Amino acid sequence: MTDTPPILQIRDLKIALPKGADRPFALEGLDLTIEPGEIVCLVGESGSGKSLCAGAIMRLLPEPHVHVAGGAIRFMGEELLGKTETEMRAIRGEDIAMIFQEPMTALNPQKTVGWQLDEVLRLHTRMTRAERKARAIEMLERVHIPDPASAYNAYPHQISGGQRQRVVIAMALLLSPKLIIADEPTTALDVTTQLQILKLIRELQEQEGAGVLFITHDFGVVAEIADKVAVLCKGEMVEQGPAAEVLNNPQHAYTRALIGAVPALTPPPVKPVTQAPVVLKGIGLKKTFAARGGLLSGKRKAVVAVKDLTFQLHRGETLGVVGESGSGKTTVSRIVTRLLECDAGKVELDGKDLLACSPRELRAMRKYIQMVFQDPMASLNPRKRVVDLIAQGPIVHGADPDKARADARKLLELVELSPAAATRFPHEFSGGQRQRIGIARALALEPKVIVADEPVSALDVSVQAQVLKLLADLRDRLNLSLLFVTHDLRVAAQLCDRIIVMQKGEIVESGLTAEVFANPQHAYTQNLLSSIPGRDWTPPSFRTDAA
Amino acid sequence: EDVQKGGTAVIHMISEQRILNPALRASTGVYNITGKIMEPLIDKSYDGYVPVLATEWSSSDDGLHITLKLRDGVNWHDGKPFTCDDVAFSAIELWKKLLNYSSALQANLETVDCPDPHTAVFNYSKPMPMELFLAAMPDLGHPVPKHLYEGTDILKNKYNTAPVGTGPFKFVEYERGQYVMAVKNEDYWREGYPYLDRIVWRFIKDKSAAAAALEAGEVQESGFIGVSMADVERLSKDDRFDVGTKGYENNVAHSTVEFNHRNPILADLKVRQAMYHGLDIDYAIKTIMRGYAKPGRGPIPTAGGANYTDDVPTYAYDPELAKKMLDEAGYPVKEDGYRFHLRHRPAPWGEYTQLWAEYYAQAMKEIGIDVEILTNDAPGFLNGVYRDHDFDTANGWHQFRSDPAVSTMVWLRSGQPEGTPWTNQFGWKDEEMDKMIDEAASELDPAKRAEMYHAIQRREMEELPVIFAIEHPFISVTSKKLHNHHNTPRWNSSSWYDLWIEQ
Amino acid sequence: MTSLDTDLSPAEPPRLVVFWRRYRRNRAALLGLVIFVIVVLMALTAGLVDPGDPLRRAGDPLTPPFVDWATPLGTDQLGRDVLSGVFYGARISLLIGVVATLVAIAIGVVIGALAGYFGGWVDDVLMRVTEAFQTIPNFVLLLTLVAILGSKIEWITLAIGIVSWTAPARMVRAEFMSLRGREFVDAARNLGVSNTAIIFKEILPNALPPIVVYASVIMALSILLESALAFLALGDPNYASWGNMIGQGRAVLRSAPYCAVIPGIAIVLTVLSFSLLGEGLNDALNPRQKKQ
Amino acid sequence: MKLPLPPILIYALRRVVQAVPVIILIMIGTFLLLKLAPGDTVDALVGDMGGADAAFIARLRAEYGLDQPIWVQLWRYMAKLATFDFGWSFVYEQPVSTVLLDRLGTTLMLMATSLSIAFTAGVVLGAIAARRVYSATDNIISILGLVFYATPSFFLSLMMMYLFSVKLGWLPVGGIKTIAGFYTGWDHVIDVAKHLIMPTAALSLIYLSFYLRLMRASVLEVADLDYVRTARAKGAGETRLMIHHIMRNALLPVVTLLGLQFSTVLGGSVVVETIFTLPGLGQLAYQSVVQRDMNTLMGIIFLCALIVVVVNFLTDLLYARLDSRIELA
Ligand SMILES: Nc1ncnc2c1ncn2[C@@H]1O[C@H](COP(=O)(O)OP(=O)(O)OP(=O)(O)O)[C@@H](O)[C@H]1O
Ligand SMILES: Nc1ncnc2c1ncn2[C@@H]1O[C@H](COP(=O)(O)OP(=O)(O)OP(=O)(O)O)[C@@H](O)[C@H]1O
Ligand SMILES: [Mg+2]
Ligand SMILES: [Mg+2]
Repeated sequence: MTDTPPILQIRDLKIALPKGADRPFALEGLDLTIEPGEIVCLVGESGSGKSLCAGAIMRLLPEPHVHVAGGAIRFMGEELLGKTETEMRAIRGEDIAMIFQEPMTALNPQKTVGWQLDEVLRLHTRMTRAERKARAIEMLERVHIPDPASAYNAYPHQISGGQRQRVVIAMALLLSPKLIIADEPTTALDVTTQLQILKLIRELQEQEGAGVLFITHDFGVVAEIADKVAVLCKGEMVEQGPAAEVLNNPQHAYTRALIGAVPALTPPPVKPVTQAPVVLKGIGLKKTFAARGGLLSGKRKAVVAVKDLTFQLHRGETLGVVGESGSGKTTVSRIVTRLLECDAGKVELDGKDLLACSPRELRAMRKYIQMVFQDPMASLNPRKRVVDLIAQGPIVHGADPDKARADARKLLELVELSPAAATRFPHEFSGGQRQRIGIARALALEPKVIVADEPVSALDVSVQAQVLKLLADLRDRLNLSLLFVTHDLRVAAQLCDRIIVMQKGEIVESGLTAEVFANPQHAYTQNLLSSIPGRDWTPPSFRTDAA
Repeated sequence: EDVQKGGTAVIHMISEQRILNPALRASTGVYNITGKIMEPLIDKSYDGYVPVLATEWSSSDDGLHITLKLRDGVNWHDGKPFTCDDVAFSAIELWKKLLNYSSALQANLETVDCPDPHTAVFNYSKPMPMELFLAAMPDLGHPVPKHLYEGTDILKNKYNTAPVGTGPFKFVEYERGQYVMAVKNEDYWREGYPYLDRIVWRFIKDKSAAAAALEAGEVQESGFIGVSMADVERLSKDDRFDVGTKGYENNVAHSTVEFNHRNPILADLKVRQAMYHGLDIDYAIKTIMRGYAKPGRGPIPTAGGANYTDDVPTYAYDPELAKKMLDEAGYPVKEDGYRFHLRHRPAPWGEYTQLWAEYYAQAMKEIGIDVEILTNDAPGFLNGVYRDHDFDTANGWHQFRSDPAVSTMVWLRSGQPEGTPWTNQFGWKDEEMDKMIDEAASELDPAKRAEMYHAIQRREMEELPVIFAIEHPFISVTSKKLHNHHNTPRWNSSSWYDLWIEQ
Repeated sequence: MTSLDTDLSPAEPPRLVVFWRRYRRNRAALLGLVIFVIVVLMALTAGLVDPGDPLRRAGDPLTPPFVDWATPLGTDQLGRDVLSGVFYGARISLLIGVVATLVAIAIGVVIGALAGYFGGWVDDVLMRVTEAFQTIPNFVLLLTLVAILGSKIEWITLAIGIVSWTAPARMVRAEFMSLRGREFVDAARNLGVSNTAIIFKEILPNALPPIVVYASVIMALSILLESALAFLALGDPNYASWGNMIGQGRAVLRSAPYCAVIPGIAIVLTVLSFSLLGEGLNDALNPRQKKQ
Repeated sequence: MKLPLPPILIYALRRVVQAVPVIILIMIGTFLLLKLAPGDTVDALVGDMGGADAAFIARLRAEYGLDQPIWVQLWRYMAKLATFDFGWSFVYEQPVSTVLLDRLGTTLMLMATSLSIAFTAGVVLGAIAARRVYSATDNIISILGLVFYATPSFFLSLMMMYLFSVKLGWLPVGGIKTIAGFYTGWDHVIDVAKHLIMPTAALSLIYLSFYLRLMRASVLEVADLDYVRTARAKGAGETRLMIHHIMRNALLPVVTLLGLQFSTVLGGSVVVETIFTLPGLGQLAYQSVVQRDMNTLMGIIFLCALIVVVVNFLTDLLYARLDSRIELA
């Protein structure tokens, strides 16, 4: 044998789910090969079985109820499925390393970063304490953590999210494993950080020559990093091939649908909205979260979430609010709807200051400004039926309950849900459907303004596309004004007429979306735009659009 | 039998009297401990009154002066001699002013003279029957050392909880909630006594635990029914123990049923009599008291000696008769199945009082009277009955203190100050009875006196202000290792100078 | 083409069915349910099946069990039927358990909900009060209340409820604190729903599952508290409760152990069933732990 | 913070300041509550004595200040308390502070040992049960825990006493030491320990199940967390996972319960102390209620509040020690 065996070879993998699950097998007949120095992206919608595939390779499935039911997983030519737990322990962390999605929770909160890095070395090597420390700090340097020596002694909660993810990566690369499995390692991160991490993985992988199995649902990320792509749909692999091939010329209908749903970075045509009357105006808004920490909640500095923010929203217009995490987007949306009391400023709704209203007036005013929330599950009371959820607003505002319920059923139609949905509970719907219910609820009061805080960020691309399209449709048909908060610039590009870019509570740039995208003025905006993963790749458009 | 000297006797105490001064607290709980440390002037034996600190006693013919000769050569535990000054001080400052029960008894005491250090003369403004004086002395006649009390706040004097006496044992320590310890007094006036080196009284509130301690040999005696009646019965069959009522002839109690005569139904004598007929006293004696009791015959128990008579009306168990009498009294059974409803307060004095209450309720139900039991702790009970009169019937027990004049008659005499426990607070008023009581109290001739008490007893049984249902002496469980135990009628309260333990 | 997800997934079975399916998985909880049902049946049939009044003399005192068929489980010191006592005791013990629990939870929910929802000084004040209650040993407080109110069964039950509300209050508060920040609460506020309606109609139903689970704990503790009171002779003798039976049977524990042991077993089994029931409810209502 | 004090002191100070209103609330509440109860100390004393005449009773009442209006009594009491004077116990005829100090040692010893045993055993068994979840071991541990918890404490205590003291004669039936033993040094320690075995066992068996169940649930929950998975992916074995990754996080809610439960245990010890004749605060509290010994009861409650404050402070420290995310200040 002259040529080295592939690093990973999966043949006909089958993972069984417990009885009562939505399907008997989470994965069926998966074939996948990873050669040394190759990054293979496993893409697919939520629930398609990506994580379980990773779990099966690590032999860390929640057995016995989820278990491998057949197939082979060969690592460096050796069958993993037959190995004992002790043998597996030796392989884990040394030969195969894993990077998890949530940097917040992937690290033990009670141990220092150093301890956790050290643990890998202690488990797999016979290095002395000093050697181990030197190695760990060297690794921290390689993942570009500023001041590695102090990070070594820090607890996870003392460093930022991006840094934590770097620590997790450092931990995975510590022993130069031959295979790195990364399960959505950047999903929880800001675009700018995401780009850095992706670059880092690429860079390190090139240095070490390891194989990488990269799990993601984001085609932008795929375009950024992948050598090869495998597409999973409900446990079945529908397509596999070189990245360029799959991205630009997908064969399978499912892949096409997925790629077609990725928003292009081309802003909509300019609408003459600025001539329309202003419906919502924010003037000099300020919000500082006080330093008060609970007794045991630890010290917190006072945070200026929004400082001196002024904006206008015209009738029929969509105003996007973009910016990185923590820039104050959500705070703005909550101030505008007066779910949060702000420190100073005015919010004028049709000329009337919402912030000066008495509680009684406020309750009447709420009718005119409605909200669509980020998490479609959390924003629907799980103990109420859909029809009651939608009719609740009108009933509170004095409508006849029966009529309100009849109207609610009509609204379901409007948001393209079957009337059968009316009597069900929120948990019986998929994420996209839930978000439609949320939209229907907002519409039930026939508001003038809808404030949407990341309404699609919890959804899969294809679903996201549908919801966005629905929102755009409704906006146009009902001549709604939309204040649209998002961190996803692709989404902003697709939907918003104008955007304001926020950084640390301040507007750094604002203007027509097309103009800002084409010619960003502020360095922050420029950085943001250049960090969009796969920004150089334009998803091909298909006639047979899924939406 | 050969007496063995030395050793420690451990005695179980069910309740804890924190004051250990019998001249301040007249209570068996105090005598039980301090009786070994402090001695009375006169004690009682099966053969009558015996000299302790007083060697002779006599009364003037008019009953106004009582003269005591005091024992010579007796020292307090701190070495100071015992003299008439101590007796005079105790009588005037403590017995007359501060000692419960005694203050009524000594109300007419004017002065105590000391013609010489070993003679004391008690001067009364009204005649004091010698028999009554003697009957009271074993309990209410403990002198305290004047030199330790004079000029102090008597109630807060530290020797109240660390007694100094003349007795066979010297106080050592009192660990509250745990034990009191006393050791042999080497300087005791009875030559060659005591036999024991040490006595320890252990406070064990839980009766089951006390029984376990007896069986485990950690405790040698438990008096005053310190274990449950079931365990009394069980241990009586265990040949390691002597179980019996001997030694309590001076401490007999009655389980009672007390009526609130303010309730018009209960004010009706017929109703009270009917209720008596509804009580199966023999059954209660057999089940609750395990046979260690007798049916009651009024306020004076068989232990009352000459003052007792069984020539009184009685009420046999006859539920049918009871029902008939109630019907006749105008209380037929109504729709709800009952004639009338009563609220009953049982005294929280432990197991058999509670069982007696439950038996009473059960028995009344059989004759168509609904009894609701209202349980309270001691202050709640005493208030409910004696101050607020918020009850229809109550039960508890009533202790006989060797002479009817001491304490027993307050149950029958009207005009008791409001709120005083263990008095006639039941709203019962009978002029005839009041007169009889007052006359008996100042009668000096023992034979006439006894006659008068028989009459009182009979009247009580006729009028039934209170049902003295069951007469029960207390019961002791004693390890056979102890010898010379229970050899006086108030043994647990006595000085135990001749008690010895098998090693 | 994949279609729009406008077509709904098949309707889920009703909640009760789902609940039961989840509950059923825990075998110990099933056992708990069986015991519980038996106890409830005993309570319901106490009047029918048995020789009637448990406080009446039914035979010779201290007849051992299985000797006389009129009194199959024997009689106590006053000749009262133990079997009948056990049946009626089920009624009283359950009643005490249920009512005391309701009292505790009602107080706990109101205080916890207000503190958790409004936060700030309302929370501070209410939590100080809760702490004060928690600082006084609950059994000592119970004894004090019983000393004040007397040993009537109504008062005992109320007192047990009063000494047991702090834990549910803390739980409700914690739930409210986490739920009040949830988006559906914002959504309701955004619709103009009033605070009262948000507290009781939006948040409370969602905060209930852990409380329901905890209710089984209070229920168990209530029965144990009542028996401890009875042990100290502070029970209500007008009713045959298991606590009373043990309290009295303890005097004859050595000579006629069945008097205390039989109601003792009844308490142990009932309390056990409540605990198992609670665990089953926990598995069924808080599917966070989706093990198995 | 400009204060030159170490943060822990500032924190302690703040806890004390916070505790003051709670304690005042408790004291006033208890006082008024006990005043609601029918009867007073004098009634109880007279009950104990077996009776007394009316003048005697009235004199006693005046002596104790019980003839004053309630507000005057309350004011007097609180004013004295402000100078840490607990007053005089009329039942014990001693200053309350003496009465309390006599008992404090026993109670602290009983509570500390039984809680630590309950805690340690509960944590260990709970962890074992969780690691073998749904196995026979788990079932046996869980059911046994529940059975102990479901058994009334007096029942358990009496049974133990009969078995170990009466039948087997291994252990003394009650008390805190062999009274006429006069042991010193180690013998004394061993003697006291022997007396404490059963009461400690009775109390700890009951509370054990709380910790056991909580620990089991907590371990199950933590074992599902991401960082445990991370540690597994590093190749860590089960023992290592348990010791280094799961235990410490799983302990947090259990430690919280430890703080909350301290006063409950004092209540629970009433019965156990009564049966084993331990001169502790639990029994004293019960006696004080029954005898309306206001000053003593108030003293106990005050002491209890102090203990709870201290214990909560200690659990906070422990918590902060266990949870690196928390900084006390
Ligand atoms: N522990 C489990 N028990 C039962 N079913 C499970 C378990 N874990 C996953 N599943 C099911 O297996 C399927 C695949 O899950 P998996 O976590 O691999 O999806 P995924 O592709 O990683 O999705 P996502 O993008 O949301 O992470 C899903 O339908 C899920 O419900
Ligand atoms: N309730 C709060 N208390 C204290 N600080 C807060 C609170 N809510 C938000 N902040 C802080 O205010 C700042 C702005 O938060 P905001 O939620 O508005 O950001 P965002 O732009 O919506 O971020 P993301 O994209 O992560 O949702 C952040 O630093 C955040 O930590
Ligand atoms: Mg996944
Ligand atoms: Mg946000």
